[in-house]
Amino acid sequence: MGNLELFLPEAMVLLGALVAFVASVVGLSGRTTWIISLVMAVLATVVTFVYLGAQGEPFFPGIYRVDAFSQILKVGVVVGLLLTLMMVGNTSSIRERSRPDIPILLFVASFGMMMLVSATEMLTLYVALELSAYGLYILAALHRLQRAGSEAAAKYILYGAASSGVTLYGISLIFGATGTTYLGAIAQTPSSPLLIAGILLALSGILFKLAVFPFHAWAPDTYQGAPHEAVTFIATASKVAAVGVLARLMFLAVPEHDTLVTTLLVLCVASMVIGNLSAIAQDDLKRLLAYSTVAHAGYILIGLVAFTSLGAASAIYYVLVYVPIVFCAFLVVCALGADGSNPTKASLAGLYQRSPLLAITLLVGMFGLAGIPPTAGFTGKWFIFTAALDSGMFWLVLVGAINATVSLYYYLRVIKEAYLTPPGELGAIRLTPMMAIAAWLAMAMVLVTGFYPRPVWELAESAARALVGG
Amino acid sequence: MTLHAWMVFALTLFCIGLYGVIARRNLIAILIGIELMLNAASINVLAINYFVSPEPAVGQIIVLFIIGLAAAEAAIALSIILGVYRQRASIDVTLLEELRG
Amino acid sequence: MPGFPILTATILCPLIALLVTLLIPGRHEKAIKIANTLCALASVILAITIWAQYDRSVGGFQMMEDMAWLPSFDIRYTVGVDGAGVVLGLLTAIVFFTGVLSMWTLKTRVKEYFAFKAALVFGVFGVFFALDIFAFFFFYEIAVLPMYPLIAIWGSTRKEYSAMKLTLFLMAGSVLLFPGLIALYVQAGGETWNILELAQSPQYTRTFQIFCYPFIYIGFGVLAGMFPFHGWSPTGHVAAPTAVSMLHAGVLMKLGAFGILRIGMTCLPLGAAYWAPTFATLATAGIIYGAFVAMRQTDFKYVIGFSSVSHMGIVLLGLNIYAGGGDVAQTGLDGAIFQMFAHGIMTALFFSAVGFIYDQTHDRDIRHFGGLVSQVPIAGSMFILAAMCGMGVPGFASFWAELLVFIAAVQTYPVLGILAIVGLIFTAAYTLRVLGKAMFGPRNKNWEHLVDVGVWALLPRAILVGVLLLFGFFPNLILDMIRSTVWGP
Amino acid sequence: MNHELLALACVTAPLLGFAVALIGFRRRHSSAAAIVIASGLVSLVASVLLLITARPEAQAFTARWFMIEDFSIEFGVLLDGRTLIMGSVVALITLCIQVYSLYYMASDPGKGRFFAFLALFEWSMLLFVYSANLLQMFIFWELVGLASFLLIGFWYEKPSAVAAAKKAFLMTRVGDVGLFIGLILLFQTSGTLDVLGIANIFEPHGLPESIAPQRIELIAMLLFVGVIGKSAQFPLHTWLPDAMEGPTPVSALLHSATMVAAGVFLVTRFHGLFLDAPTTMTTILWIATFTALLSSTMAMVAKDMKRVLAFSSISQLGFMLMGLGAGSLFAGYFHLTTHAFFKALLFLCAGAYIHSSGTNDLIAIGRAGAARRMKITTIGLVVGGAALAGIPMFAGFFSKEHILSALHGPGQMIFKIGAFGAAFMTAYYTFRMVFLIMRPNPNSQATPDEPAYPHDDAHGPAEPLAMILPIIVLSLGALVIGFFGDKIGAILHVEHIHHPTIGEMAPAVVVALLGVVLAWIDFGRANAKQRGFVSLVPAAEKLFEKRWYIDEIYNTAIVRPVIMIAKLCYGTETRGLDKGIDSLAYSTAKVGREVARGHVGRLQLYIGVAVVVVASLVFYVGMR
Repeated sequence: MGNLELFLPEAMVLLGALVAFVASVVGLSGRTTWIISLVMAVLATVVTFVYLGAQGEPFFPGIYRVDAFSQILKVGVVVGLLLTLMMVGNTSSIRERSRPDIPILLFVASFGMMMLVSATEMLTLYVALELSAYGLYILAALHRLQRAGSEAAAKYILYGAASSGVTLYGISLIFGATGTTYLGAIAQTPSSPLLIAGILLALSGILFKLAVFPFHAWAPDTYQGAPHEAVTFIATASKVAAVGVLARLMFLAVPEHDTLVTTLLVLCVASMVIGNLSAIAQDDLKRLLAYSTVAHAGYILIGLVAFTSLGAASAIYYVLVYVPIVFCAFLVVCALGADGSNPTKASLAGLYQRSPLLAITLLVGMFGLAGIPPTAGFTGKWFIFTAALDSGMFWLVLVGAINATVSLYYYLRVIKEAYLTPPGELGAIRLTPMMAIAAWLAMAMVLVTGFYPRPVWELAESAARALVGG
Repeated sequence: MTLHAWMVFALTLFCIGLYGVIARRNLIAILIGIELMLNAASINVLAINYFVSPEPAVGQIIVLFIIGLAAAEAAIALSIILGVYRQRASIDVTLLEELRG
Repeated sequence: MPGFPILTATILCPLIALLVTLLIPGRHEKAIKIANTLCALASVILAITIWAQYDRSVGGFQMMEDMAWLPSFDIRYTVGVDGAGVVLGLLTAIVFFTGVLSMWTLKTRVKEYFAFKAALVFGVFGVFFALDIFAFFFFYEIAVLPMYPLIAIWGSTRKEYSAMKLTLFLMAGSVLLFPGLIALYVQAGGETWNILELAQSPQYTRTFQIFCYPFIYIGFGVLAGMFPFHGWSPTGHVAAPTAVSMLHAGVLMKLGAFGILRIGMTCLPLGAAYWAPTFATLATAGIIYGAFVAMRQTDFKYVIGFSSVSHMGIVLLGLNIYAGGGDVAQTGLDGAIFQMFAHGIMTALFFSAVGFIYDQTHDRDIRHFGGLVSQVPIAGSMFILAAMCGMGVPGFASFWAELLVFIAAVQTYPVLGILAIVGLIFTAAYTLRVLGKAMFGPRNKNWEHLVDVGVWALLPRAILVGVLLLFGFFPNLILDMIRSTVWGP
Repeated sequence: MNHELLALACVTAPLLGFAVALIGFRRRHSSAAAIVIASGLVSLVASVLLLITARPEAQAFTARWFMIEDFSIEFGVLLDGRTLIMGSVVALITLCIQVYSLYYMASDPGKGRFFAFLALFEWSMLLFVYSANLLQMFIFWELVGLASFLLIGFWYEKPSAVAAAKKAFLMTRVGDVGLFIGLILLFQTSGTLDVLGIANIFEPHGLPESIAPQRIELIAMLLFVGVIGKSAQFPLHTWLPDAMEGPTPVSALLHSATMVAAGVFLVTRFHGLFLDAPTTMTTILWIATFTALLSSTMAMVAKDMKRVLAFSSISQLGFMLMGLGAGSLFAGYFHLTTHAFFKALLFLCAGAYIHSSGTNDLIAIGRAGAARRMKITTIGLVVGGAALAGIPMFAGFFSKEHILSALHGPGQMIFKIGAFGAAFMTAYYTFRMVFLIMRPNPNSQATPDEPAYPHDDAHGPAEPLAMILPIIVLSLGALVIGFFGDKIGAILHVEHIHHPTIGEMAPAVVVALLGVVLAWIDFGRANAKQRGFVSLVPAAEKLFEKRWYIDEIYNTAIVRPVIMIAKLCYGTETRGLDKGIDSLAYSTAKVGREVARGHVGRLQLYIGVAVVVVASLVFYVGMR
């Protein structure tokens, strides 16, 4: 048995789930549950930060590793959790009856995600993968508008289950090719087509989580139909975990890289292109963001296919800053879609008058997604491209940069609606204090990191070192 | 039966499951297809464990986990399918095309 | 004040303006304007101080500041100025200041306007002073993006289309810059982003330079209005509000040319020399093409927009002469930078004159005007002065700039040089066409009610005219400064 | 006297006048006029003093203006024979015209501006003439062009004036381009910008061996292109007749001592260089002779008084260039000087007539009785006309005589014949003008194009002092300047002035008198038809009236193609480049819509695609 203390961050989150569960069972109101959960989330965040430098193995050797890499991504997950929870307070798109359950689901899913980034054994990994998904499946189904919500959830879960089935099958092939389930040991065995095929199949579930082509198609439908808060969480914390596990798999478990890199390269380019092109045509904001997520998964893959420590660091950096950036965008979605409906571009009209704070949040979010300085999105893009060039992928950078330009078009269109169109009949929007705090917090993260990327970057670097070194 | 045969069998099962997922219109049938895929993986693991792995317990543990997870997944999926049925009085997957574009 | 970080202070002026603007509630419009004016004034004073403090006898980069920004990625905040930086910094400050003054009458969404504009100027200052590729590009993009809201909100005439076109066009330039700039870092071994250190890198083989240079040249060239990638510029000019046009043509287009010089030609001299004939040809094509297109335009701002294409062609021609090397390289560079400065001020004057008229008439079709110079003598005279400057009449700053470039061009690329000089005829032709149609000729009775420039509105314009004449009569003021530009790597 | 101070005063006074008048007194017209005239007086006094006290050797007062690289650009004043004479002439004539304008422009709302521009004009011309430096020369060459643009288009609300100004600027700009390139080449070849230095390279010894003859030919040719534009030689002459859209004093200035004189002066300045370029000299001769003949034909039929004078200017400039082209600096320079006087005089007279009759039409002026009312003006007209026609003892006679006798080299016979032809026509059209005004005949066949609108301020004097004084001064000038040939030659350091003998003079005198007589027969005698002998050949008359259709040819051959190219570029821009980029963007968006539409919402399709992709990837991996 290892040092169980290292499990404290996860344990805090699990405790949060339990507390929230108890609170909902004893029949506390949704609001009280929310406040308690928020406190727990803050605690969990603090603990996670405290354990940022932790290192070691809390359980049996080889199955669960706590290192700089896992801890940093856990921070990403809990920050996503915290931000989402802050917004859940005046939640609207989730049906009344289910509101007390939301924190539980969020906590459980976060717990799964945190485990996911630490798992170094395939069964653990698979269990964590499933665990992190179940909460999201249910969350997705809780939409106040049940017709859309159920469709979104059904697609989500069926797609997810199918791809997890493929993943499992892939794991079984890996097991067959190597006779082991420890990631570290897999890399030691000689490469064989069976192993590579197994790894490819095993990646399915993860690529599904990350919404990479060809596993991206659920994203727009689910984003569109699921409750805003659920989508926010899916788009933030879940991405961090997915990148974490993908990086872990690639760097730890793969004996031969060329094939995998080539494959991922194809998927990376396809994701960027399809994501960005499809996003152009969208009117529904959530759907637009879903496609943009697909494209961003492509950008992150650029960093990963560079397959260097630098590349891993840039991918980690990108996904970390991606959390507050995309949160900014979803915060606006939540605030605008207070009645549960999906905000479209038209409902952004005159946002600059109806709520200057929301407008600027949207601006920061969109510029962040587009990678415009001084947001952190710019530095993220810069690092990723540098990493790719460092690995000699000049043309990939070019394709990535072209995509960034295409994406700018639809981001600017969103900004245009918010800043140009007169408000017409639409009234002012009042934000709850917690929402406002969340907005300021996220913006501060985006801008401060944008101007001064050093702390986050150094964390990402140490994470990459831990990843590549071990 | 050899390992090879078992793996071919598992592959066949997997493909049948996949076919079910892709081709059946009934949501429950799709779910069953997914279960088949999981089972194919289980069979693989067991066979490999039997023929290859030095540790006999590993495969069995994995399969136990798979069964548990599959059950949980099925439960959630069924509840969601129930939600679909409430809204549309049908569990035909082709009706789930309102979110698109 | 030794040790006072004057460059950083200058860069911060607009940032302070931005923050103050954000803090002041939107209804206190006057306070916002005053705050911005003060910050702009401060930047002018600082820019003049930089000018005065710069030791020309030593030359090279001075007032360097160096701070770690992201050490593990070798990114540093390094700023420093050479002659070109000093000159263009002053240009920016002047255009910033006069731009703020000329938007004194703005009524709609004052707060946001000044916020975006301050952000833009912040980026511009940063670019002119940065010596680190990352910092350079960081500021570069900051400078470009605010154009979108500035045009799309306060502009006119298909403003949303133009704003989008402009932004996408410039970002398309960045598409080439991303791989180009990062390749510089990677190729040199991934140890530094510092332009001056990179310029020493032995890793930049000729093959690499030849491969990499076009990315940087075209990438920045888009912003410099390089033919045939100039389409955004006139469209953007037309749609932009007055002060934004002033900034846009006056300063922003210089960023592109400056980037080519500072990064492309400094780091990749062999590539630059290899491509110089090609790009010089394109630049000359731009000079003539811009003039011809301007001849057919009926919109004031379109004419000025294409004249910018034409004039920026002169800048690019000068730069390519510099890149090509030879005896007159320095002359070409002198001319190019001088032209950047002169064109910046001149176009600002142009747009401020046109903007003044447009604000009252909401019409920019030159056929709808006539005899403006008798209806609004001062505004008309401003336009005429700018037009003379554009035609390269002696006594105005751009005469010298064009003279130097042409002298160098005739020596280096005789055919191109002569074509470029012939372009002067067409420049005169389109300029006189506008003057003849709108400024002279019979008065149009529709515009008898126009009010002429008042004392306050005269101030920014008088400053611009003064600067044009000052450097027209005493070109050595600026030439000495430019000559201190680092010559080669 | 301190020459340096004098020179400084001479060249800065007009600038000060310009600046003060334009900025401070634009609306206080009389003050502006006073300031400008005072400054003109200062210049005149200074330049005359300089001329009188001139040292035999050239003097240059320069100050470093700035450095380009290690090259110092000097700004300064060069005092030698060529600049001193011309400077005094410029100052004198400008002052006369300024005084004249006091009355002529008295009631114009833009009087202040007018005087300011006159000062600018004078300043530019003086510094051009005095300039010690190629660059300075070019700058003021351009400024002379700018000032004339401003003055030709002075009545800017008149579309024709604006068009004329534009035409003048553009056509001279065409020449300027040649000049500019020529100057750059000259600088490259000689390595110096110093005018004296350049002169020293070429003047005393002929072409140095280090310089290729072809290069000098090229430079000379390019410089001459500039001269063609500025001095309105064929084929860039068409702007000058239109340029009389400006106020008449402007025409007087433009045609005599400034603008057009600048071109000829440039040739005299670099005459040494031109002498080293024989091919160019021959070209100059050809063009000058042709121009002189061409414009004389036009002058014979023009009815507009100013236009007649304008054509005569072109032809006289041709004469000057003929002299210079024949190799005689003195002949060309002398004619430049005398021409300045009598042409200014003629224009001022024309202005006086026009001012009082309200028309430019010769016939109308004559029939309005202007000659009787304005006696002194008419005397001035006769004096000026006689000088122009080359009647013995008048200024033009002497200088023209020198030009004709300079044309004696081998192969120059044809030019000489041309010159005689032009001289004949000059005498003819000059006296046609004089007779049409002095001997109006209401019953003749001549028809005015434009009726007279006599000035309604009849109570004012017909010939106010401000108008008369300059006319008198210039008349005296036109009478006496011809006798100063030797003096001018001495100042120019021309060693051998060839004094034509009576026998040599005779043909020219005969030709001139023939012209006068023919003019008398056609226009002067009682019952003259006043149609001229050209009307016997209607086709020729029409051709001359239409100015040989050169404007039309330019319109078709140059202006239209340029507009076509502009249209083409415009089309390329709007329909090609712009639309291309737009359609790239739009088609991207369109592809985007299609791709998005591909996401049909069917779960099983999504999964199926994923399966296919993954299967093919696995297959690909397995194949490796």
